[in-house]
Amino acid sequence: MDFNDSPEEAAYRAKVREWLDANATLRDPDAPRANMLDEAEGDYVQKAKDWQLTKHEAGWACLRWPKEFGGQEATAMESVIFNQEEGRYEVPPSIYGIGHGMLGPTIMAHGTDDQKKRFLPNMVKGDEVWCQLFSEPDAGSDLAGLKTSAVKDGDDWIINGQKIWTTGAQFCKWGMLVARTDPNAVKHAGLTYFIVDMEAEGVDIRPIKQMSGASGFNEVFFSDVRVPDANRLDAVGNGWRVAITTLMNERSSIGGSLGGGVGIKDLVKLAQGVEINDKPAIEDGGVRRKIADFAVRRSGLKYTGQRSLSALSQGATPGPEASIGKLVAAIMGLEMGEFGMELQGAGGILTSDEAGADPAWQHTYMAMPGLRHAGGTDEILRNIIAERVLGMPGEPRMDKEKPFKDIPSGTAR
Amino acid sequence: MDFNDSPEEAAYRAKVREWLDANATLRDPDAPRANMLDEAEGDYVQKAKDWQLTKHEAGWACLRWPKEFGGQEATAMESVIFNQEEGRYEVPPSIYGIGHGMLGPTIMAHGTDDQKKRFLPNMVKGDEVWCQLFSEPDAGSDLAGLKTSAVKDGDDWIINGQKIWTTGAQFCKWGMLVARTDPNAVKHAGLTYFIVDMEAEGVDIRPIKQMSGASGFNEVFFSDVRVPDANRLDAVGNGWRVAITTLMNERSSIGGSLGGGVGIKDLVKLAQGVEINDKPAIEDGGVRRKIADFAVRRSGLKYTGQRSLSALSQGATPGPEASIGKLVAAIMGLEMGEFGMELQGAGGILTSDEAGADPAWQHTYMAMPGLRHAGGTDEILRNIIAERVLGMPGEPRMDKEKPFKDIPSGTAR
Amino acid sequence: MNFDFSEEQKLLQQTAKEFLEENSSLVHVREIFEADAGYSKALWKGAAELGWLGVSIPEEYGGAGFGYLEAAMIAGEIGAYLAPIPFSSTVYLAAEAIKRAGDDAQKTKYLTGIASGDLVGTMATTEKVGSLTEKSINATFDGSKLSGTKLPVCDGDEADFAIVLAKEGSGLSLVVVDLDAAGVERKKLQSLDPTRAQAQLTFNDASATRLGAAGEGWDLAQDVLTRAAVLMAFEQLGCADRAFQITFDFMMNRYAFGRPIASFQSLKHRMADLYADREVARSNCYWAAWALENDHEELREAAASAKISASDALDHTTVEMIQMHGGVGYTWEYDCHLFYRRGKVLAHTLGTTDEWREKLVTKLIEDAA
Amino acid sequence: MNFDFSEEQKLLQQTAKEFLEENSSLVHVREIFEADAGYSKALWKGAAELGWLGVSIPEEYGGAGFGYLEAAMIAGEIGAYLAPIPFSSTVYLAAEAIKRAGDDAQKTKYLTGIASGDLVGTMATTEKVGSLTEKSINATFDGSKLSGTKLPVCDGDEADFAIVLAKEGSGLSLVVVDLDAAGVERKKLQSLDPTRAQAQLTFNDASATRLGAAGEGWDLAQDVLTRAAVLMAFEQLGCADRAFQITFDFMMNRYAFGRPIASFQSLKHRMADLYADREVARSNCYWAAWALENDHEELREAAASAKISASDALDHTTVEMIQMHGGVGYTWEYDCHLFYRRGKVLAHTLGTTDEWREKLVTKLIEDAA
Repeated sequence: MDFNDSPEEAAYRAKVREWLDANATLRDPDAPRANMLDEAEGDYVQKAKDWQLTKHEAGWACLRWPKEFGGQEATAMESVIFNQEEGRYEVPPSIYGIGHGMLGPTIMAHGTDDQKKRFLPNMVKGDEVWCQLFSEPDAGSDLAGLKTSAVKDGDDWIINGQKIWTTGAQFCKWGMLVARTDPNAVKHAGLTYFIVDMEAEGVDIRPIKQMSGASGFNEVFFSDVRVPDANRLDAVGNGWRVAITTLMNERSSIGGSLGGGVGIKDLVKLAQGVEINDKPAIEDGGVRRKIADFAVRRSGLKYTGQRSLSALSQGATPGPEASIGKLVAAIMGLEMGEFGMELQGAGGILTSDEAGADPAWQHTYMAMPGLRHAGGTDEILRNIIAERVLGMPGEPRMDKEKPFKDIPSGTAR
Repeated sequence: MDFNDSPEEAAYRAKVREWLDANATLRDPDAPRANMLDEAEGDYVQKAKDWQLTKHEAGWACLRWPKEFGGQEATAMESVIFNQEEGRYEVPPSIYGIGHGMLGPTIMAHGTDDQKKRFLPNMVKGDEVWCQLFSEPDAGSDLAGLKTSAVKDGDDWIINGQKIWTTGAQFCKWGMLVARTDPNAVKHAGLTYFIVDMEAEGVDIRPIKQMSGASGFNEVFFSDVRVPDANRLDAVGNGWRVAITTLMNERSSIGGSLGGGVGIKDLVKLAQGVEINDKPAIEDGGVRRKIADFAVRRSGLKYTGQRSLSALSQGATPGPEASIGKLVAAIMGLEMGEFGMELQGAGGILTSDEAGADPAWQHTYMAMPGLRHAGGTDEILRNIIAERVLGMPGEPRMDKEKPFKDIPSGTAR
Repeated sequence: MNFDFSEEQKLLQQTAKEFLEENSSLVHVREIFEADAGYSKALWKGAAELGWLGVSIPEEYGGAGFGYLEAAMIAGEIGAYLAPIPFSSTVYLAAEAIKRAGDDAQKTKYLTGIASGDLVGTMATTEKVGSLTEKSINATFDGSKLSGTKLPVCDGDEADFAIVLAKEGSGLSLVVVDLDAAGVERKKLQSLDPTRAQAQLTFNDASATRLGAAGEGWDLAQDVLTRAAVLMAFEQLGCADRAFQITFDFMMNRYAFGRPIASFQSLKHRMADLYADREVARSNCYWAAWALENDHEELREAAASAKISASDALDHTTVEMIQMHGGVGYTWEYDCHLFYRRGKVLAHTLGTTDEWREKLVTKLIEDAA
Repeated sequence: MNFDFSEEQKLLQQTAKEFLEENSSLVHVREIFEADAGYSKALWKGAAELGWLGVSIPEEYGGAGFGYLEAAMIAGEIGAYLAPIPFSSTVYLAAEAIKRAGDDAQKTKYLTGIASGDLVGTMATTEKVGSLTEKSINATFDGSKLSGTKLPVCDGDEADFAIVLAKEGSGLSLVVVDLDAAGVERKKLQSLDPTRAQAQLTFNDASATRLGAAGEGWDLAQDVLTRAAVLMAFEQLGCADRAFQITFDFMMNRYAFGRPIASFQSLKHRMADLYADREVARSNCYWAAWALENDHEELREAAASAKISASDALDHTTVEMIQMHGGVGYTWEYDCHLFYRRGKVLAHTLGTTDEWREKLVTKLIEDAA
């Protein structure tokens, strides 16, 4: 039982570091990192494209992909090692996660040769950024309840409807969209999968303002948008099967950082700095035990990540333990934010630090409800753990046998 | 807004006290009360019968019942006042709660004139004690899934099967039993309600030992037990409707004490007596705040009871708030027991007090799982609150349309 | 017994509800919120006209002369409609402090001004982050001049006067200070809910008059906070009730997998738990209202119990409100976050929940002795 | 990297599982439980024969000479099968204390005796209810004789010797005492789980020898407790895993309303939460095992984290085990309460969960400085 690289892994890591040292600057590890839910600002898109091109030219892009599409056919562990090391440097935030992790593999699995050739190499190079257009206002956890329609018109399809929670839509060239092509078919059978030009006429992108005030996502409205049939992925009516491929590739939390910007050390520091009943809060037994409980969960999540990584390193698929990560982290983050506010007494509700308050806790309290939804709600994660990991029976289904148009869905008006 | 009796209530209370003073002894209010889950011991059955007869002869029995069956036609509030006052005296534990509160009213609603005449006056007098035979090993929360069979044989019915969680079966003369008379009918339609002589041949009563070691309930086995058709209540196949009448009369928690024998004062005393890190635990901030949280819930439950009582006093039916009582109390009791054990450190697991440990907390910890099941599990109570109080939709039903015999139920072997 | 509000009191509540439904819509709340406008002058004027501001101010000072039970009824609706007005600061705190400790001149000036809607008041106790204690007070009062800094002060940027806790000699006193006077500096502080805006107040030899006796400031302030906590608990409960109702309505009308999401058992059970939380809180609130109205010896215990359970129920409800709404629940556009923000701010107003727990357990230990 | 147990270690675990499946059935556990028999002599003999008792005792003293990872594998199965034997007292505590601080004579006598199955050992620290601190120790050792009272001592009624924490001069020392010697009085104490029986030990000038240096007893005891906590956490995790599995199997096979109760969403979600609890605990246990095996500086933090999360996961699991079983769950006849009792006793063994929280936070504060 150890945390050390195998000799092969160590050699690969050294090679990665050598290249990164030559091409990027080490980050100050104590400097605060941007909150994962905050919107990246400024000209980061161009910077991200430049960095992707640099990696591509040096052979460090899309490490896991087949060489024929521009990848390196590296092992999963090599890819993790690259990501770990890259994370230590000042590099632009990636805008390719969804494309490289989910959409590229979907095209590989379901695309025609022409589609693969047209789209994949550009995706690696990075001059075309991709987004995913699945969720709708009336189809969130129940994704297959989507209503955006695609109607055949000659060699084109005409798309109408609304998608939501689309990350990065504002700078993307392509989107992968699931639409309903047959409302008379049963729910999962009437769907088809398309590649849509985000710059086409009739595509309207509007940022969604979150409750915290940040805007990381978009709504995308489609009004008579034409998509050539050549950009249909897989057969008409096969959209759900294709979408499943995409979702199966949804990147797991391995190596990713979870939770807001606040940590156990911050909590200790806060408790040392504020007073409860004229004594430092850190001397209060209840405060102490609560900090211990947060620390235990935090380390439990950290080493859960290590266990997944270890499975990868051993050539296995990470076990189901990885699925608990976001569920536990988001709830804990919410509790930590609330606790940090409580410790500050009346001052806990202040948003800026001008009065000696530390607003990081409040920011966490405002951000965590979003994390509890993004990429699957707590409830969906618990369903997944219960049904897929543990094997408990699914819910009774009311939406399996009727034509989709006869199933109530979304919000009754 | 006040807690005072109305003039009529005050007068009634005075009358009750006068009679109780003359016929019973006041209890020491600081003396510990028997745990509601402990089995009453010794010759309490005879004492309870004697006390019931005394009340009956003086006109204090079955206060709410019609006079024709031996009751007094008193108001709900008068009945509560009598119970409150009676609770202040040294009287035997009642063994008539189920009979007087649930079964008597069921006979009134569904019995023939002969049945009413034969059974009700004796029930008031108290020489015949009654029990309820509904639950089965395979039919607990899903009561209508019961399998005990009743087959017509001439003028008799032959009963076979097993009932469980029967309080007081060992000293009862009569039991009210729901049995399945038609396994080919749909689940709720094949049931019939009977009055069973508990001393009949083929009735076998065995105490159930609970995890705490106490035995408050019984299993009752029926082997070819004959019940005359004259003791059938209401029509064949109408059993579920009759059972609902019984359950609707299940006494609410009004005026009843909830939770184990431990209270907030006990907790304060314990925390004053044990040390955490060489200081009295009561000085520990976390301990203090936890005690406050228990106190808040305890008072919330207490005044929830007062609100229900107030509704009664005003002639209204108590509101849905009463349904939270046991749910909140049992979970809180469990937490209090656990907390009291934790405070005692290594000594918290000791069962007797010989080593300076206070085992009351452990007893509570062992008793509360039972309270979380008795009279409806936490889950059933949450269903009731969500569906009946709040009006949320029921669960999808898998057991409504098929013949009962084709529905899986109980434990697969 | 009649452990409930009277028909007249319930009628007053109904009237308040109808008025606020009309005049404190969530659209209006959002206007004030997004403009960072402090409070709704229009709504304040309406509240004054309905007599709410003087609800428990004696008639001789222009008030309605009602008791606390009537105030509790209004407070509940203020909470339900997230009314963007300095009601709690003015009515629960400032008016209460003046009523309990003011001399005739102070009562005439401030109570009359409050009842008419001309004066907005507040109370300023805390000076820094952490819990409020006697030792944490550094502001000073020399008999006529007040110096020091107070933060956060709810409605401090908008109020006309403040009741301030300050050192006087070796003890603490409560003083009244007009906030437009010389030597008073106000600074708005950014906070979680701009419709319950916070400020920093700095006093440099500002003219002030003492409220009550010298050295009795701490006990007076605690007394006022205790009484205010009862009304605040009703405000929180009203807020929780409405957040719950909005969530419930959403769940009944939102379909997923061919079913209303209200039919999913895990959500139903959580709604049942929220219901239980609120009933526990409601019962404690009733107890506290009774104790307040009757000036009963159980007031300290009852007020703390009401505040704690109402804060917890409201926190729990607003967190679940967002979660039950799914993705839209955390958008700016939906109203969930207005309740989430307001709920948290109310939990931190008049002392945090942990501070009330400390007060309650202190009382329980005294009682157990 | 390979942050996992090796194939050999997993094989050892599988062997342990098979042996205990056969020799520590719940029927057997119940026999010991109902007879209040202390422990199963037969099972103890079997464990000795398999080399478990000397799993991490050096070969020169008759042990298997394995490391802690192997001990952890066995501990997990001991927990899963509620093995009614003094394994933790003897192996995690007594053997570890002797190994770390004993002189040659002590090692030869006690380690050899343990490895062969001839000696049962335990450690006795606490003397009263409440938390264990240096000041709470009143037993005394004068260099050769031990006096004082210890309670509760797990397996104290059955053990052949005990490691005892006692005052020596102005400090504390650990001493070894044979429990059949003159001046030792044992009294069995009734406790929650008779298969992990507790006792009171009273010493009146009982002969004892010091373990390690005078005055180092507290640090030594803490060191032993820390190491023992890692193995105990694996025992607890194993217990939680099996309690979960039994519950899961029950739910899949129990039908209500025409459906397996495992299909009810509120129960499914609670099972998912139990799963998450155990994975958090498991990951902390792995970390602690790694730190123990490598004597890493993170050991104190990792051991406390493992013990806390395993205790919480086990408590949570056994409470839900009873609840998910419905009415039968709280009968004597069903096995749920055996897990409920054992779980709680393990949470109180080697210090309660709150005591470990205190240790962890102390370390966190040190690290943050």
